Amino acid sequence: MAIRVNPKLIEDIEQYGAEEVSNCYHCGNCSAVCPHSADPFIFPRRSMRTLQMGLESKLRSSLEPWLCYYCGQCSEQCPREAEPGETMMSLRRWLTSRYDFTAISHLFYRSWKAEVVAIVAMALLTGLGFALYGFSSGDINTYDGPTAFLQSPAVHVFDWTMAGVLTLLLLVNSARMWWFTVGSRTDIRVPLLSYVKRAVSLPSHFFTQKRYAQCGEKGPWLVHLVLMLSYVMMFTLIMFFLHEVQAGPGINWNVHAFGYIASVGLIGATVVMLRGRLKKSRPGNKHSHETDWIFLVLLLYVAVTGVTQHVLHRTGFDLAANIAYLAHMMGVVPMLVLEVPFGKWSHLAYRPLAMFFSELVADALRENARVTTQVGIGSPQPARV
Amino acid sequence: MSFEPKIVAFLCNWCSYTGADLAGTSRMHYPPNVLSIRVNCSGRVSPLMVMSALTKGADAVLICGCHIGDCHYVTGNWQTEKRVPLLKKGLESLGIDPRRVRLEWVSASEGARFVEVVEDFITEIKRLGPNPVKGAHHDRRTACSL
Amino acid sequence: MEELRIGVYVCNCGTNIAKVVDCDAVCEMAGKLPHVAVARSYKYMCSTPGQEMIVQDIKEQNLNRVVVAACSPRMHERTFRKALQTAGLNQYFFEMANIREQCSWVHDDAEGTTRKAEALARGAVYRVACHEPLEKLSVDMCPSTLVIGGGIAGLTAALELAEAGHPVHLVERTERLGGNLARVDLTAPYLDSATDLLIDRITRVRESPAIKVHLSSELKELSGFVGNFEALIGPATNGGQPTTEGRRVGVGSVVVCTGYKEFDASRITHFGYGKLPNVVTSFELEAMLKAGRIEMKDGRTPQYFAIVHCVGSRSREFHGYCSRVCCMTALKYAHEIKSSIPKAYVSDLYIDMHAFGKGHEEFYRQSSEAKTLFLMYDKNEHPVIKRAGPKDDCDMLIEVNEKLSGEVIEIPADMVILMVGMEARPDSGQVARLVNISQDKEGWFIESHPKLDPVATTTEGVFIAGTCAAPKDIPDSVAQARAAAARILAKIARQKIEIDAVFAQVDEDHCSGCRVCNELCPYSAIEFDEKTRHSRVNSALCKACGACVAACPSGVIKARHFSDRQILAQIEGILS
Amino acid sequence: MKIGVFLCHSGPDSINYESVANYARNLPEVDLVRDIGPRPKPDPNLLAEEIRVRQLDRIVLGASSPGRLKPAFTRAMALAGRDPTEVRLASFREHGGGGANLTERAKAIVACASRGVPFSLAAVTELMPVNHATLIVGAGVGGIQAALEIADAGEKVYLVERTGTIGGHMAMFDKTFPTLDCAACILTPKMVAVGQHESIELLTYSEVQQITGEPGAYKATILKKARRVDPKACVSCGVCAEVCPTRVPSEFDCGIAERRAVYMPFPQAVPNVFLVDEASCTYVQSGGKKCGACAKKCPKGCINLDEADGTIEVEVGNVILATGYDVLDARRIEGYGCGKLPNVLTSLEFERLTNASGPTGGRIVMKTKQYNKRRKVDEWVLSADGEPPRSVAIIHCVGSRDSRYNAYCSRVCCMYSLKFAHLVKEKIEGAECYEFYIDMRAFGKGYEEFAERIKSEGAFVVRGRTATVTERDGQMYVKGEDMLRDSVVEFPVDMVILAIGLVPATGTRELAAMLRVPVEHDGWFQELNYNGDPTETERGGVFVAGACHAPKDIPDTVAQASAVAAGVLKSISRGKTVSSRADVNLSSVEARAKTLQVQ
Repeated sequence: MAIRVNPKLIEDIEQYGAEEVSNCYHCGNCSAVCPHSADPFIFPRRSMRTLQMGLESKLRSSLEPWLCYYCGQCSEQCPREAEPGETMMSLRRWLTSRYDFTAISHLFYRSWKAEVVAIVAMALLTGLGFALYGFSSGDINTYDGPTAFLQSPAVHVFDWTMAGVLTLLLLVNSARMWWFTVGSRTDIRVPLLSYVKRAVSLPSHFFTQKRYAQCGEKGPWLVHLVLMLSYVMMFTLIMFFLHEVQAGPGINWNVHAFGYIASVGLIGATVVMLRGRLKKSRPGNKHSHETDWIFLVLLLYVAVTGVTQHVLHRTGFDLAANIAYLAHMMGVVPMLVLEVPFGKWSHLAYRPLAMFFSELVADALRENARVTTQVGIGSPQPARV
Repeated sequence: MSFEPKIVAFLCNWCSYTGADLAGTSRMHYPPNVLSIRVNCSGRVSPLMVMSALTKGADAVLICGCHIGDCHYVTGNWQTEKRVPLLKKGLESLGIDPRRVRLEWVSASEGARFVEVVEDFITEIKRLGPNPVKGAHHDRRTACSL
Repeated sequence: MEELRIGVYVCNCGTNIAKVVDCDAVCEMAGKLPHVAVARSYKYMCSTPGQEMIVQDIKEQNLNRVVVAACSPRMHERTFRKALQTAGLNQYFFEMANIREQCSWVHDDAEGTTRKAEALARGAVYRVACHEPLEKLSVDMCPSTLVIGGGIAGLTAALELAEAGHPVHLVERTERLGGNLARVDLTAPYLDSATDLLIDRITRVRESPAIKVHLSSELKELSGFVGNFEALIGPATNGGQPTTEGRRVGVGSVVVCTGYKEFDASRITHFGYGKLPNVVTSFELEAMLKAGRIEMKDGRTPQYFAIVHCVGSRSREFHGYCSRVCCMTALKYAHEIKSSIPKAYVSDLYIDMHAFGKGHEEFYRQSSEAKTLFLMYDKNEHPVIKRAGPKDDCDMLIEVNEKLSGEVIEIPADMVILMVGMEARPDSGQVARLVNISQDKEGWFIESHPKLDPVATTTEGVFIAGTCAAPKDIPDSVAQARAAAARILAKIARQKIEIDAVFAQVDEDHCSGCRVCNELCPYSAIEFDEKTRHSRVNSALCKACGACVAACPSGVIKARHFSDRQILAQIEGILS
Repeated sequence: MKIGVFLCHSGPDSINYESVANYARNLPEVDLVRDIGPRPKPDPNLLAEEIRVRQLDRIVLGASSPGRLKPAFTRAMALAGRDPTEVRLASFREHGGGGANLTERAKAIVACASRGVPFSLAAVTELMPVNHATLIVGAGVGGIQAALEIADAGEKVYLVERTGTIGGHMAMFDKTFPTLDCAACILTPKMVAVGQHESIELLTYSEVQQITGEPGAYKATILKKARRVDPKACVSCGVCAEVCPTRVPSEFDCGIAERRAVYMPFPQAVPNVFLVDEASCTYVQSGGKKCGACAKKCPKGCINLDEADGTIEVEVGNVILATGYDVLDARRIEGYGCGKLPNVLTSLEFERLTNASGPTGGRIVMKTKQYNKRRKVDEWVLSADGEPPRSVAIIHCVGSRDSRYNAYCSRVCCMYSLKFAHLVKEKIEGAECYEFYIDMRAFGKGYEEFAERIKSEGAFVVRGRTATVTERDGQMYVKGEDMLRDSVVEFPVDMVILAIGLVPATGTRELAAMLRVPVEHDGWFQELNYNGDPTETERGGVFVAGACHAPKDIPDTVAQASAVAAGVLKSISRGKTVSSRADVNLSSVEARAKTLQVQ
């Protein structure tokens, strides 16, 4: 059954960044220089082609964009400045918006103004909420103790509910992702066994991102890893040790030590990334979509405010600390609520899942055409005459 | 050893000789039994030539010209077409198998065809075996009187 | 008569001959033949040292006959004849044995091939022994030229000659000048105006006093020979009853610029041309663009366009060759469509994008940037065009196996443009016969050598230019037309031309006057002298086919350089 | 009649559009002049509206390549119910852009277009008396062809060649596509003819230093580099080369073989005599203190190592540029290992390798390590007894179709690469051959058939350009995408041939500047008019032939060279040549346009 070409799709996806796709004349350079491109996932050229032809279903079911870490080799080697790397990036954005069952991320990616407005609104709402709660139950001048402005147990409960909601959203989207990329594919059947077999690789992918390390230079991977681990660390602290973290005035090293490491990691990494994007240091960050900026800025803001409130409290300025805390929450909440399910942050789920799924698909394909098709690196057969 | 016939080929300069050259330039292969003689036109080939070839040691004679209608000299190959059957009759009367003389049209662009013709002719002559009158005393008058 | 001293030279042609033929053995054999004074073998006989070797031997060993066993005489006979001349020897005391094209290149068993090479060489030696000194006659060169075809090539050739001050007869079959180019508006890749180009050329042709334009006429007859042709120009019948009335003009040379005919798309069924209303050929679209009305049959403005390359070209069933201009023209259309209908989507189905010329690749890139969707199909699996369903937002769907994605896709289309290739004109065979030149299997006229001599033909004084020789774009046609003009200008400048010394001669004393030969001669070069009751050959008209020689019952017609004696000697040589 | 003039800034920057616009306003019947800026995207419907309102009868589009905008305007005219054919192009680039004083030129072009007269017709340049002699720069197949055509008409030709022999690149080739007849067989007779021709004065090992004068009467100063061997006396016995101690890479063999300091470029060279390369000659470099063996040993005593460069002046009426091309330096391209990996050859090197008269006598072999006693180092050399490669990869479009190197297509690579595949298959039993290509550009007469034939001979064609050539423990690997089979392939090969692109010959720009002939942005000579006058240039009496105008194959070069000859012979037989386009003045064009319009 023939698939319908849709020349219009490219115009839509352009709004996600990919502007030079049509330049590509398919010399195949990019796919060959890419360290990750190997059967059965040949990219970026194939993705470029599918995009040029506007084969939406194919694109939606493709995992390739998630297998690319944008080292930029392809874009540098491209004889026609078709920017394959940027195309893959844009496709990730587009896919995120496809996975998202609400139309929100679609909206955000296409108009950064909308995203900013949403963030601000969400921030004000959070601010208002916490302020009301604070003044009703506590005293703006005390940071902890029974009369604390923002009681940690309460915040804790709030955090957990929020986390619950977000995880739910993310799970729904991830489920959609599975459906698009594996479940709905009629050409393959993934044996349950391989789900089990492959599942083990999920955590390792999640925590190490070892594929990223396979890209040419190790630097970007390292920074990304630091950021991500620090985030996870901070996340655990907040979710399970919020009280210890907040409680003072003394410093509880066996909790706070982690906090400090995490903060340093977070701030350091974000600063490095921001600098990279400003300097356009490597091909990977030549083109920065608005959403990339928003994400990093938010992250930095949250980290800084977090640190500030902590410092202020320990140094005894409870009032200031409380305000900082408010400000912090006004950052955290929109960041998590908007970025995790609908924004760039969602890739924390999609990337490792993509690895997982890709292995499943590869298994299935191998199953399909036993040894006949060579997987990985092969050698060409004679031309048809 | 097996019988390797000697075949004299009269090729017209404009089509067949060029065709034979083309077979060369495109590196086609055929056995070396054919010895070509360039004539301006197949119409130039006289019974005398054929006879003398057959009597002086050739096992067969191949005459190639442009396709009918393509003759560089407009009507030359028509003459050939008329002449060769007569010639064959004459040969028969002299006890030479007329199949030893063959007329074929090969154009300048038909290198491949030339090769086919040659190979086919060689196999046929191999079947017919050596030419009996080979080396026999060659009387010019018999040839002319054809 | 002086004692025969034959020199035999065996060429290795690098390894071309030596690879299979044992040249030294051939040499040795030749050395032992009667009258052979010198026998050498050398890497490249055609090179300067090779030729000098011959000249030197002729002088020092006072040779009076030369045999070179090398490539085909079609390649180098002239070269070596020149060498003989420089050595002061009559150039017809030379014979070539073709031991490359018809020997080393076609056989692989070294033994047999070497034997054959020896035989051929022996034949040449025997033959050359019977050669006679011949002198080329020279005749006047008529300065006027006949140009057949009023397309861009014909116009250019005519102008080039006329502006040099020489008369030209420009014969055009239709009632207007311009040929196929007149149908074109813009030209790829710079989208320059074809109209301006034609106006320029035609105006100059009309202004030129030296050019006589014969519209709606065609060449009926061409007699004579290089420098002294007589052409009969009569009203064009276009395949109707041929007429022989018209005016006779004397010309020195002929340039054939009869151009091409576009491939008839209705010969291909799977494109539905002629059945689906909005499947059009490139020329039909060209007309729409010219009129500024790109509309579907029902008057709607199409949104989806699809351009299909190689229609009738590069295909097994139709023409194997590439038509050379379609790719660029297709890009041109893609561009023009987007320019006149900014909202249009253009897909372009190609096999290989032949963007080879100056500015071509840049043009290709521009159309990519303009978001033309380029889709690659395999030359052996053609696209299929069918009607779209009622729900579709387009009229037609093109189903094709897209090679760069490996997907079988269907492309929406409201209008499909078929890039029809070029093919030889149906009457090219007739023209070829009229002016006595040969055609290849596709019907294109054959040049005397694709690299050495792209515009000359096997017939002295007849040249070919433009798309009648093979598909070509405008610059290449113009260049070829000028190239032909250059040849003619050179000839005219020399005023005289030598005609070959090879022709038939009647030994009038023994001619019985049976007149068998008279009807036989295709060039009516043989007159019958009523007084002496003998036939006589007009050497200028004789093209040396030898038909008369073979036919003469009393064997008194002699073909110079192809005499019975010489050929019989050669036969004896190769067989002994 | 009401005329609307639209100016678009796509032309050369040196055009002052302001003043062109003002000029256009004062042209007869011009009703509207609009400047539509640099990159307009005209909407036919809006245009139609304006045309309808203004009741315009004719549109004039002024720009370089204004054809890009034309379809929009044509449609607009049709929509407005006016005559769609009344859209006239004022093409600044197409009428010899790059020349001097472009603003005046632009005005003239607009003036012609507004009157509906082709510029080329109105811009008739006055005729100047012409000197019968012709100067041809470059003696490759193009120069040779042109020289023979002109000389055969009995006219004097000065054929200037930079190297020691004529023949150019073609002389280096083994076989030529698509007929596979050997280049030597075609070229050597022509070379011989040139050498023998009484009307051709051959100036090899010489360079054009300066050209002054006007169309029809140019004066060229030609530097005759010291050959240091008397060409008349030398019998090319080769004794000198035998005794010469110096060995340097041979240019003719593109460095895969060595020559002496005193050498003959190749055995069939014309003139068939030796010359001394001063750069490598010990005697010359040491200022006459060391060596000098050749001079002593020369049996005819025709070597004068102290000979100095000389210059000669020639007066000519026409100049033909046939300077040809150089090949791209493949070492610039990272990833293909050219210059690092021994068995990565450029196409030209392979031509010499496979050539019967080449260093290995035509055997295709891999390089072998050899100890060079004189330099005391291990060297990779090609010797006839080397191992033949079992598998060969041929990479197309190396440095071509690539904005990082040459954006253009080099036109000949596809075909010669296929030819290579054939030669490998023919010469090495069972060798495998892979062609990595993007588009197989087999466009010429008999090319497509040739391509099919090579495939049928079993060469593998891989649609996709190779990305990298690497070496792992002594084995080369090529990696690329085989997109027709949807996989990335990496496999071992013994030899890699890079089909490197063509670039303008060194010194092209200098020559252009000297002659005031414009060059394209990528360095090729610019023709006067792409379609109409592909061989003329901006400058009267100066012609371009062959690959110096753009990459070209042999048949096209030969045809072009002959075409140029026509231009020259024409000017000679009428005794006059046209002056330069740049000299055409506005008023004369206006006047002529007026008269033409009346007719």
